[in-house]
Amino acid sequence: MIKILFFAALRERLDCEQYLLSCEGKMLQVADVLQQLQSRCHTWQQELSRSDLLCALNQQLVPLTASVQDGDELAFFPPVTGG
Amino acid sequence: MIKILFFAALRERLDCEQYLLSCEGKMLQVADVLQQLQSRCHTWQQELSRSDLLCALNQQLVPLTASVQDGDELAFFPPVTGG
Amino acid sequence: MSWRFFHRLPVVSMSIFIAVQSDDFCLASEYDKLRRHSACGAVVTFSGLVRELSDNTLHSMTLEHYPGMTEQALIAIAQQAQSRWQLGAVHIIHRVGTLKQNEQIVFVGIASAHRAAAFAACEFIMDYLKNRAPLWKKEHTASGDYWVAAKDSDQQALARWE
Amino acid sequence: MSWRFFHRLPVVSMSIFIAVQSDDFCLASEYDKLRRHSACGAVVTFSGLVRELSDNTLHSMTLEHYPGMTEQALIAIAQQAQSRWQLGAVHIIHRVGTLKQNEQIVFVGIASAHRAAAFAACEFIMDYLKNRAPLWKKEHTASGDYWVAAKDSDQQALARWE
Repeated sequence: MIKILFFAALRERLDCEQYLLSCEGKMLQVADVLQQLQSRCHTWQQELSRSDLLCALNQQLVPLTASVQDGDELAFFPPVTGG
Repeated sequence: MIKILFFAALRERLDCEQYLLSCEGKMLQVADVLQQLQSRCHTWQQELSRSDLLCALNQQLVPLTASVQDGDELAFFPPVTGG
Repeated sequence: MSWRFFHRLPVVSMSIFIAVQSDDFCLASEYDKLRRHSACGAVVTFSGLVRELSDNTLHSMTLEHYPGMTEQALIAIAQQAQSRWQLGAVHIIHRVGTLKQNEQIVFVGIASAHRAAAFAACEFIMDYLKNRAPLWKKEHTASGDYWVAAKDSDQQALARWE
Repeated sequence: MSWRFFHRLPVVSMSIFIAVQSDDFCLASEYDKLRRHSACGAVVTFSGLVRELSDNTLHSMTLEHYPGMTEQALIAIAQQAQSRWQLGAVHIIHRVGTLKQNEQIVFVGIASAHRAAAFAACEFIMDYLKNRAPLWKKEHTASGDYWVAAKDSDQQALARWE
């Protein structure tokens, strides 16, 4: 399983904090996971296609080409606005 | 009279805090005053010829070409080291 | 949660202190710790506060964060600063949860032997924190709740460090 | 002696506070005044401390100044900063007289709507103060008393602002 987290405006728009995805032992790229999530519905399609979407793999910022495997924690979120 | 003040290392080397100079109603440049002071003795000659000497006229930094007149407060001091 | 690290270098000791907390912090007590570094003649602090909106309608704001990742991101930023400048101490505190008008949001404090390093490191940390630490602000105003949009100026601020 | 000025600008009020004093100052109370500027989300402070010499022989130092001119020079520097950046408040405190190891020498505090302005103004003021304010340090060490020599690096620091 891959644990997927959503934060802030994205979490609200998807109405989802956490999502579990089975990767069936396959080696995936973040982009593949994103595609699976986008296919869920129109809202997910739209929200997860934004060009400013950020992605963290095991709590480190990564590009969409990063590889994901069983047990990983993946997070998607909008541009950060702390400070 | 022109009131002349010396500060810090310069004050110590000249062994003088304050010096009164009569300008006899003449309009002088700071450089003229400096020359009169330098002529006092070898030590004053040496200490007041340093290229890093700073000058303030009525508490504002000025170049040696500034004009001085009766009642002015003139100060000479080494590069500042506050902060 | 908060982290402390102490490294002992040949000449000066270097410490990093990171905290992500809902509680308020006390600038004076952070400063007292920073100025204890006897080889450090310069202490620079930055504090970020909740400020009025231009139309004066802000009630409060809520800071959401990614627990765990926020702390790691702040540690990584502090370590980057430490590798660029010779610093005695780096303290970063970021608050989360709901904050009112004029409350403190973030503190960055640097102790260094030299003021140029202290200023640069403090501004570097704020510029990176604004772009890399997983924190999000939601403003609660008279006309509703709005997520704050990221600013281009914050992204541009990184350019000078690259 | 200390001076306070208040200007009222169309949008924000601007205040300048300058003090040259032998007494110690309290960073926390300066900060509390700076953060009262409700339109200012950023407060940057700089504190300069008496630090150890590399050979560890410093007993204390004495700061001599040119009474009257020092205050005027600091006001002029604060006003220059104010004309370059939009600032809510500028506080400068400089101590004179004899100071021991780890004592506070100088404080510069800036409140501004934007952090970049607050950082720049604070560093600008320190760079100008180091080169323009009539203050001189004499170090009292185990081997005697020495006037501190002006540093080239302080003079070079001005270049970026010109």
